[in-house]
Amino acid sequence: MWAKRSMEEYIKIAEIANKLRSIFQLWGYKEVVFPIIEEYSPEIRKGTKFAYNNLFYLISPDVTSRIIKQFKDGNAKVFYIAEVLNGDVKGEWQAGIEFIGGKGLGMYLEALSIAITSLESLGITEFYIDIGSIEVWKELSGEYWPKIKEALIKRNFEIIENIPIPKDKKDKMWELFNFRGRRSGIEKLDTIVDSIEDPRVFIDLGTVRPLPYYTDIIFEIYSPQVGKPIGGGGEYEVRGKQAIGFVFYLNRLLSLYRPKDRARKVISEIDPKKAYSTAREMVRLGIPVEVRL
Amino acid sequence: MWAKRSMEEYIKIAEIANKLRSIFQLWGYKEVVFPIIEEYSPEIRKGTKFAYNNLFYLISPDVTSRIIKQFKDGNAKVFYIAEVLNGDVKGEWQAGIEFIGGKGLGMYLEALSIAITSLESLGITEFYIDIGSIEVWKELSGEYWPKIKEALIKRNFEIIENIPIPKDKKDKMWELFNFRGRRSGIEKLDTIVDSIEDPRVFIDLGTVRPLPYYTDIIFEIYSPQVGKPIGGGGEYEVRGKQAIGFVFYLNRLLSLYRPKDRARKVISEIDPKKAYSTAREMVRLGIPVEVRL
Amino acid sequence: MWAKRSMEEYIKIAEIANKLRSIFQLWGYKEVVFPIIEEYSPEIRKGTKFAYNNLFYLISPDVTSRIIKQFKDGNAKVFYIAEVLNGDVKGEWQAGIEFIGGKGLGMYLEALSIAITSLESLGITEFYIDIGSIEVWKELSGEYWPKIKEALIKRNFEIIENIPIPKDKKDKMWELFNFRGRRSGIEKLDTIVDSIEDPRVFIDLGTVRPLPYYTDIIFEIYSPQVGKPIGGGGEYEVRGKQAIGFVFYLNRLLSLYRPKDRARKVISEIDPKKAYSTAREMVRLGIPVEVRL
Amino acid sequence: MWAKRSMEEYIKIAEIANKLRSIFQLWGYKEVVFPIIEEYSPEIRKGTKFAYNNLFYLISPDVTSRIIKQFKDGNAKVFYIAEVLNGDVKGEWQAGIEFIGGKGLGMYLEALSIAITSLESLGITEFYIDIGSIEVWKELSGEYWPKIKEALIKRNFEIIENIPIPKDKKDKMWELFNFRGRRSGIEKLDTIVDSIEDPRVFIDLGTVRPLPYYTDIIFEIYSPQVGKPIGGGGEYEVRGKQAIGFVFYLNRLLSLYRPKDRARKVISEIDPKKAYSTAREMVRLGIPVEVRL
Amino acid sequence: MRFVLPKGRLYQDSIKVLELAGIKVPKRDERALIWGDGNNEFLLARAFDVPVYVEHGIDIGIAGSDVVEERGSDVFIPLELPFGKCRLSIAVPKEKVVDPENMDGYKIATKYPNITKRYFENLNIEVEVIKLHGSIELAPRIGIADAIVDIVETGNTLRSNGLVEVAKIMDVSALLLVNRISQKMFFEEINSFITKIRRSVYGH
Amino acid sequence: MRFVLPKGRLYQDSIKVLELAGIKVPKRDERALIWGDGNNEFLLARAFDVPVYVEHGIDIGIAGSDVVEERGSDVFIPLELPFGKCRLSIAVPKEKVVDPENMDGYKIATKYPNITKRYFENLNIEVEVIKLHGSIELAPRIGIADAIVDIVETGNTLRSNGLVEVAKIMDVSALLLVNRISQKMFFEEINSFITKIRRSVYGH
Amino acid sequence: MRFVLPKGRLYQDSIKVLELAGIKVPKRDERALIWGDGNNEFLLARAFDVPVYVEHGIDIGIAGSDVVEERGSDVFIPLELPFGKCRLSIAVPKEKVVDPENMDGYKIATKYPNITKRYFENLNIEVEVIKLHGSIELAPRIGIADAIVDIVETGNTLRSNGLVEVAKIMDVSALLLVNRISQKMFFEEINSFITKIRRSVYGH
Amino acid sequence: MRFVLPKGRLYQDSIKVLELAGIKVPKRDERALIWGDGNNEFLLARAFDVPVYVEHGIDIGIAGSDVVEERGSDVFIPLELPFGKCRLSIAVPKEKVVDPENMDGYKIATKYPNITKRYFENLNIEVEVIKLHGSIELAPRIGIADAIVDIVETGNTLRSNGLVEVAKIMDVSALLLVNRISQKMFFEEINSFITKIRRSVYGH
Repeated sequence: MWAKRSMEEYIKIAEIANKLRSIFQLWGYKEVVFPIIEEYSPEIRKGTKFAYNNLFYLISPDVTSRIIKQFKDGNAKVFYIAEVLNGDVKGEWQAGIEFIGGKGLGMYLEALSIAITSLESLGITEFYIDIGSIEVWKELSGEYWPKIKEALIKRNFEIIENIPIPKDKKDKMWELFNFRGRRSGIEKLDTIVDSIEDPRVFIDLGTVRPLPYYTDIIFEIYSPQVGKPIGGGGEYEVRGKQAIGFVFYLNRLLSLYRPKDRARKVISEIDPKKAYSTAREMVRLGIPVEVRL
Repeated sequence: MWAKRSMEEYIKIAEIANKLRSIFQLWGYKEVVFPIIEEYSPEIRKGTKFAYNNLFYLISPDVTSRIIKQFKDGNAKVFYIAEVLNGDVKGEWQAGIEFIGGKGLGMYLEALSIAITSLESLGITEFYIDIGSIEVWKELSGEYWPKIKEALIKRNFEIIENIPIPKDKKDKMWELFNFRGRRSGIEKLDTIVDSIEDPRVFIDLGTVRPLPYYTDIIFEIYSPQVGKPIGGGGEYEVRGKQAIGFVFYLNRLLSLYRPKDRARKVISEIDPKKAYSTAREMVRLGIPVEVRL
Repeated sequence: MWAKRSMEEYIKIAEIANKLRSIFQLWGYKEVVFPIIEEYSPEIRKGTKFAYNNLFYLISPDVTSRIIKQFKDGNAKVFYIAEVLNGDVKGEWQAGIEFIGGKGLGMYLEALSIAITSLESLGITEFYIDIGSIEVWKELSGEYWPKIKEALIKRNFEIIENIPIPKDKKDKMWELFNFRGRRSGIEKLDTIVDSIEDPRVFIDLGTVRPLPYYTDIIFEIYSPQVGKPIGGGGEYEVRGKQAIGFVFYLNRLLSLYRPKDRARKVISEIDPKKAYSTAREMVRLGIPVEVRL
Repeated sequence: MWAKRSMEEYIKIAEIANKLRSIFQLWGYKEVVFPIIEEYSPEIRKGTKFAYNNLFYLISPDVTSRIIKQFKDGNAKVFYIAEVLNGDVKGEWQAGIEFIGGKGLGMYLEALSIAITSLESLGITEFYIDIGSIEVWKELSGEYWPKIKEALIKRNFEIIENIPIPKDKKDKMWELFNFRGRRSGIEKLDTIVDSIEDPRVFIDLGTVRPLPYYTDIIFEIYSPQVGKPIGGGGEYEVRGKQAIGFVFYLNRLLSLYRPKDRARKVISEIDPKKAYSTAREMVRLGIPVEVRL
Repeated sequence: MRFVLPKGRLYQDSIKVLELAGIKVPKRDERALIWGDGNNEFLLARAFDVPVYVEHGIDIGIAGSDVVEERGSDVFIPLELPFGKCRLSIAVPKEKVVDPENMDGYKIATKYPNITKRYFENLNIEVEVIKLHGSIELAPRIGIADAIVDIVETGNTLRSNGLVEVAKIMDVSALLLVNRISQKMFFEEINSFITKIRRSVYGH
Repeated sequence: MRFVLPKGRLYQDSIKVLELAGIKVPKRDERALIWGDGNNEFLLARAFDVPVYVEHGIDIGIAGSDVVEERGSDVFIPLELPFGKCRLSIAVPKEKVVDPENMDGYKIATKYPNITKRYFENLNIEVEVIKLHGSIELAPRIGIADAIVDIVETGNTLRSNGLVEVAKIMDVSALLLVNRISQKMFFEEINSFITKIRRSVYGH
Repeated sequence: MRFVLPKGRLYQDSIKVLELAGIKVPKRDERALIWGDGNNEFLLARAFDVPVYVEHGIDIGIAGSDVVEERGSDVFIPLELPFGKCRLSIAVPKEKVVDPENMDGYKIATKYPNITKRYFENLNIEVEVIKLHGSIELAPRIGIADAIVDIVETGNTLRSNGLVEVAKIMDVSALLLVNRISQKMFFEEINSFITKIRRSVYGH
Repeated sequence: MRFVLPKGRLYQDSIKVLELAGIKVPKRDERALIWGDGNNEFLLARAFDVPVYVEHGIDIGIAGSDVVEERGSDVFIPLELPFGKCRLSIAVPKEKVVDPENMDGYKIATKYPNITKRYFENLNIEVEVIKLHGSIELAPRIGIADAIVDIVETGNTLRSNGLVEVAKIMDVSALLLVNRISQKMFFEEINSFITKIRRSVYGH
């Protein structure tokens, strides 16, 4: 039907996007669509650089940073579904939510609940969410935080090994670095895992990667069938407000997605006039139709 | 809440897009999302030119021409919602459908029915759809078709006036040029208007603008409250198949859109764990929720 | 001979460039050629913005600022001849010199002498050089310098008129603004004009435009036959060193240029071997040749 | 003196360029300077692709193809010195000549004579010029010319080995492929080598690379000290006129260049006024000066 | 219905044409720019602004085709009107006659910068366009331009300024302009109005 | 010397100011656009064209600062003149008063598209500018624009069209313009002329 | 579990370390590249390929930090191992000692083109990197490169080829690599394995 | 003269061919990478590095056409040699045979990333190329790639790893490589050397 197989993929990505869109809307989030091209500004992450008419622009940069730039006050529950470019002509389809102005435990549970129900809506049940904490590491690290952050980003304990800190601290770090389970002794994390009550949610302190803008709780969503995370997010701050957000990588969800079709009313009337008049009525009532003359 | 008022517009455009998306899906159309950047090719219309790594690209070009380029065989019912650029850094949000491989009257009725139910779903009832025909003009024009097409595109009868054709032909053309009504004597058009049975659908032979890729039936959708068409489309051909498509201009629908909100179940439980466990259950059942701790 | 008349212009610009090149070399200046494309940096002025491989670049920016960026220590006498772009695809051909690390009067006289001999070498004798001083204005302006600089840049005394400064100061300024002559009472300027001993050099305090990087002495070169300056320059500072530079706008010199041709030895030998062997010998001796077989 | 060592290189390239410029001028060639940015056109080779204001452009493309595009009639002797880009932000400095409308042997001798005197003017005497012929190969190849051209371009006889041509023809080709000397039995080539009478000029039929636009005689200039050709050129056709051109790669000449300085008259007068008045006089007479106050 | 009429040379003929179509144009108070009877409203505007008014909502207008082309407005043009005939041309001082193809580098004074730029772009000739608002014909005489692009009716203005026409850019005529949405919303009235004009003017 | 004077509201005052400086302006034949005595030549031009004339070679001109700003010409401006005072302002219908900061998406009619675009760009507000050549104040009333940018002298025109000023963009005054090269070439004459005007006008 | 072990200098030590952690590595048939007992599977690969194998699905691997850096694979690295110590350095012929800052225009032969390019880019020095697959130290001697970037253990190889080290780019050590998803899916086994190695190697 | 010979499967045949041309290759000390007699010098290098050595200055080398193509070196290739024959092919697990046209999204392991990318680019198929340095044939079996691009001689290696060839990318043969400048500078010696090989190999 299509000249290139990628077209089928584009249609499937749209289908996944629409399933996620529904779930985000059920949770009360409003979609926001941004212009493709944005004037260059250093606080906007990613995007492909572009010069036009002697000005610098970014093509389809990271959406979270665009939302943050626009946020002024109050609170917001928004979501987006967009191809995000990162210095290349090909980008990555992302669907993400941002919840700005929430508080405490509820905020974490909301983000995780949305993530869980989202994946379930795609027919994906075999996934894991690993939660980490930046604060725990920061406290332990003291002045060595930059170096230790680098180690966590590279997931490389060798870097920590070579820092001149007391052996017992290093041991403690080593323990954290290799910890994965459901009770960590860190109250905040334990409460989250306990409250979400989902056997797929774990605490993992060594492989969950801190990103520069996250302030404490971070999490990664992955599936054993895909070698790379299928999503992830974390806690951050905007103009003094606590916020949380996460993103799904739609291209990576492709191979996991198990679609279910919705029945469609077929109208096979001989008279086109009548057929389409009936069809219009049904669409007005929200019933999927197909006219077969 | 947001630093720039445009953000509210972006959210409203997404809302309109989602309403249209639902209707298109009810009619059995599948969404297709295209990559933002496409390698330059002369058969792709519009888009903003972009050079990357010593290759020429187009940023967000016209979607219809991208669909046509990809179509191989069979038939297809697809829709798209995208910002389309046209040589600038700012584009226009479009939502459109393409129905390839249909036949005869049903095809026209389907396109018009989708357009009508789409606008209604946005709370817009005061609109008009004017239908024109390229064939009628082409037949009458003979060798002067290029010049007369120019006249139709500019909607300028002066151009026709200055062509050396017999007076009676010119009179006939003048009549067509100034015709608008519901019975034109042109059977194809009359049948369409008759079958669609909607008082907002007219035949207009002089102001509906032929575009190069349309083959016969063309239509424009407009509202007395907006000075420019809010949508339009027409019939074309792809690899020997008859096709029809149309597009809505979302930015122009903004001022006409009358939203209706859907009720949302509020969960105000003291225990976050219980609250979110209930919320997840409801989302799984498709019920819009909001957790207020 | 050429498809577009612009080709003849390109050849004539090269001819002008080569005449200037000779004079600059006679004065002991070394040519420097910069790469066309330079990584974007805010201290480089002008240039047309360009994105490549997700980095920002400038195409053919201002040369003076590139020389300044590269200067480290010692002193330098360099010149350049280049098309400089300024945010457009069409640029302006410039030929300029920079003398870094000079001192006092000699520096001014050198720059002016080069400018005078340069124009003479092109057969242009009807030109004027007007000299201004930024210091004089700055001193008089005090805190109002930004506003008064704006007035000087726009050559608009109205702006000064509306500043709340004492009437006598305003009168003094008005006098300066309208002064043009050969003795200004400002010693520095008077000495320069006196030493250069050329009737075409004047002091003009109101119409010579200060640019942001100039520190005191500035000058404009113009011809009554061309409505815009044909060149200009001024004094600036680089890493603590005093410097002076100026530029000619080659496109504007085009209409003033009076070429003189140099005789060429014609070799019209029947035997090509002999003819070219003789020609090579003459070229080795620096004699212009033409072989006509 | 300069922050980056590349500045010294830029000055040296300008010096080399000026030496070549003098020689080209002595031979009666006129310089042409092209605009840096040219509207995209498929007949212009090389250049870095660039989009501006929704049009496609080339930054600093190949100069020969620009000259050819502009040539209309008559004959022309032009030269150019320019940085030529080829899809990257860094280009290659080229100095080349084009002689359009010449005839026969004289044309070849002129091009070779210019090349020889040019290199000598840079103090380079250890170089070789190898001459090849496309016609010889074409004639021998018949229908296999495309494949054999590919073999010559890759300098890979294996490709010829695998073509189904008679053994004796293949043997003849092998002989050509491996021929380098001063008498080839091919009259045209032998006459050229004979007439130019320079021990550094050879016939080489296997390693001199045919480019698509060359019609017969081609040549490569190289030095044993540099692994890649330092120049090259060949014969082509423009609007029915025979033409020849060649190019030097200035960056590759850098390591071979042996500069000789010209004496400079030093004026060390105490009175700046007198000093510069004398200096101006001398410059007017064409004497290199330096004023030391 | 709302009509916009051009000040200047087309005004009187415009009123005549309306009256032929049975539109009674009430007397205008001097200085009034908007006037009307109960039925219709009339607007008096600069000729150059008429197409803009019609595009943005005035139902009907009359303007020269030069102005319509220059401003590029999206309006419905059912009729050419039989007045306001002239041409848009390039003129140069009579001592320096030159083809447009050889105007590379010329300064050209005009009220029609868009048409002028487009014309020379099509010729692939670079010129500098100087936009003036009036008295274009003086520009070459006082030395601020090499050529002009302007309306030519009789040629007298050119002649008396020592100019000669070297190329015609377009023929000009008055046009009837109709707002696109009005044409649809008030189709009956507008169509009958157009038909009347056509009949009275062209006799059919 | 060659002078260019603006048609319209500044014309009479311009002549007076020249005469104060000792420049005798001979009587102009009706319809003459160029006239003179043996010494000086005078040119009558649209106010909007005056700076363009001076930039391109007329020695001296008089124009409003609004026009100079709009056309952005490179001329020498030695003196503000004591007439033609007014302001360039934004006005809206009195029933819909709104700050410029909230005009996102507005249509704005004006004779000054450059100044208007620059003003709103600085505010980072997107508006659609509709360039009209006259009768700007009618635009909101007949519904083709939401606001206007125009010259305000007494405010009467605004009032009688139901408009109120919501923001001033700039103060306007007549200015003396001198061609840059003329100022240099005929420095003595021009300087003495300027000085005379200044003295007679400002008393010093 | 699946292990990938590097051919060459790290092989023997890798096996020892596994056995310390209680992983019995069965005897490998000569030529076998994959072998195992019922429990575990072992893979023998080029040192340069080990991180790629672990990133793409092999549970555990051992590789030098030079190789991990060069290939930039996304793997979990819980432990540095106490063998394979050396450094990655720049070396030049001893007659032409020069700082990396002055290597503008140099040809540099190396097995590590990514690390080398990154190193010189950070210095803002342009060099031409020639990627070779072996015997790097011969490149300057036979004249195809001016300098090399290679592993230095004892320095003997450099010395015997007339080269001297002029700058160290990084310290190198063997590393334990764990596939990111395996680390999560088989957390218990992998964690106990890592802990055992750590204990036996570092005593804690 | 300086020769560079490839380690591995082409080494013995390379020496034979040189000796046929009368070049006496002295015995190499084990471990020696550079050896020679007074006349000639010999260099032993990785097969993949041979074209690079010849391009950068070694006079003569022998390498497979696969390697020459992969590294894209600018060298003179006067002769194909009659050994080292094989082909570069795509192979997939025998249970999942698929055409290259349908490998969209595939991971392909190979030692030849340049050739592989070019091949699939020409087909307009997007694949992920995983560069490995050895034991390519194991990649599909252990699950890190869907297909491989590698040298096929007898097909035994493929078979014993459960792979089947689905497309041939190119035929491979040993080639004689000559440095371009050497070919010119030492034309006589090199030409006579080439001729001798040709004669002894091809009999003419």
